[in-house]
Amino acid sequence: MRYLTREPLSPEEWHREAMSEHSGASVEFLGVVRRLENGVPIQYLDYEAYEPMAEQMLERYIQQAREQFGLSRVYFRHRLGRVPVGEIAVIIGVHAPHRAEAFAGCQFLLESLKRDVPIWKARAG
Amino acid sequence: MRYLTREPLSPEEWHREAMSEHSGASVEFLGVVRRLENGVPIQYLDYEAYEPMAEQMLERYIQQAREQFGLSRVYFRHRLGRVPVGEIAVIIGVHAPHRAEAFAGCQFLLESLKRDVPIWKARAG
Amino acid sequence: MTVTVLAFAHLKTVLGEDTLRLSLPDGVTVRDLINRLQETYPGLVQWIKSTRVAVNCEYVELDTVMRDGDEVALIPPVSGG
Amino acid sequence: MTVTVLAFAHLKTVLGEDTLRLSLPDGVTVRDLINRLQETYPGLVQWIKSTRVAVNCEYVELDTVMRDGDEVALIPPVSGG
Repeated sequence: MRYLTREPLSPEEWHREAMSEHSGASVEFLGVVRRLENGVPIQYLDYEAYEPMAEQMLERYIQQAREQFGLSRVYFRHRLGRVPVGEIAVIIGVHAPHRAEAFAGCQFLLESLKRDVPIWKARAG
Repeated sequence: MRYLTREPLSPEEWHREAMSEHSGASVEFLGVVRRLENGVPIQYLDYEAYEPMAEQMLERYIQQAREQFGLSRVYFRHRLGRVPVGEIAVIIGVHAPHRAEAFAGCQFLLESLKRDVPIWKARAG
Repeated sequence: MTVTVLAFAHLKTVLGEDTLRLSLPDGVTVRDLINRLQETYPGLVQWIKSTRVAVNCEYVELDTVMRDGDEVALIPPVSGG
Repeated sequence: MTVTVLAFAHLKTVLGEDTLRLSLPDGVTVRDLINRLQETYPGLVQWIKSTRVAVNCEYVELDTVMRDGDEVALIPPVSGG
């Protein structure tokens, strides 16, 4: 698996990525499990995925984002399994020449994930 | 000076900031000096500011962003003086309950900076 | 022909399993398969409007004709991120 | 009364300094001051349309009346970030 993992996520790997000299903008999104899920206090969320399809769709969306927004670099990781409150469920990082493309590219990937990629919050506990 | 500095910027201080349990989204923008400025290769940009006014405006915009987008935390730093190619000129980091407010809050601060805050690229060299 | 049906999230509970193997006549469409599943699993009916179908990891329309060996996934509204 | 005028970015070159101290009659507006500066520094004329004015760290309209001790800043288009 390239974009999905059952290990805890940290943005450090992404932070070590060098930026191209033609990139002037870096945008990073972190999605973190909140204490309240639909108003109810929880300890964790369990994520599941249809893994081969999710990986294939992510690969395709990332390629599309690179071309459409001129992204020089993309980092995408989604954690599966049990994710405790306060820990990272998803990281999306992009580098682009200018700020508008960087924000648009990062948001495109996040909205595509939320709309189409077969990953579910299977259980809260 | 609170938001302006003549020292090199690193997002590490921001990365160490704990997230509230009610925040599910973190968005970070880094603006970096590019090799080409208006098509011409450069080694650095020199930034200058009308410092007291810039600090006061940033304080006000950050307060407005906190209220308008429900941001639980904001980090803003702009470097002044000589900034070599590849180094960070500005960092804007925000935490918010949901992704939409996090992106909107970060972009509001960046657009406010670009439009109104008295900071200039005084020289390229 | 034989197809594999995969269920995810709450649809696993509805079907009682996460994987079914079904023998179907040739020429059957995704719509035919869904109708047959709703007959066998009446609990599926209330969820089917919000369910998308993927065949071999691609979202498909209901009139797609299935082939031997296809992997058909029932995809409830996704909630990643 | 006396006001201080601050120039930034390329306007420092136009005025030849980054700080001017000017004695003005009471009741003078920002517009009056700008007109007077354009007479003294003709190089300013081509830039004045894109220049905003701040008094004591706040952007102001041209009909703002100045007071003794005001700090007036000539703010060319900003380019931070």
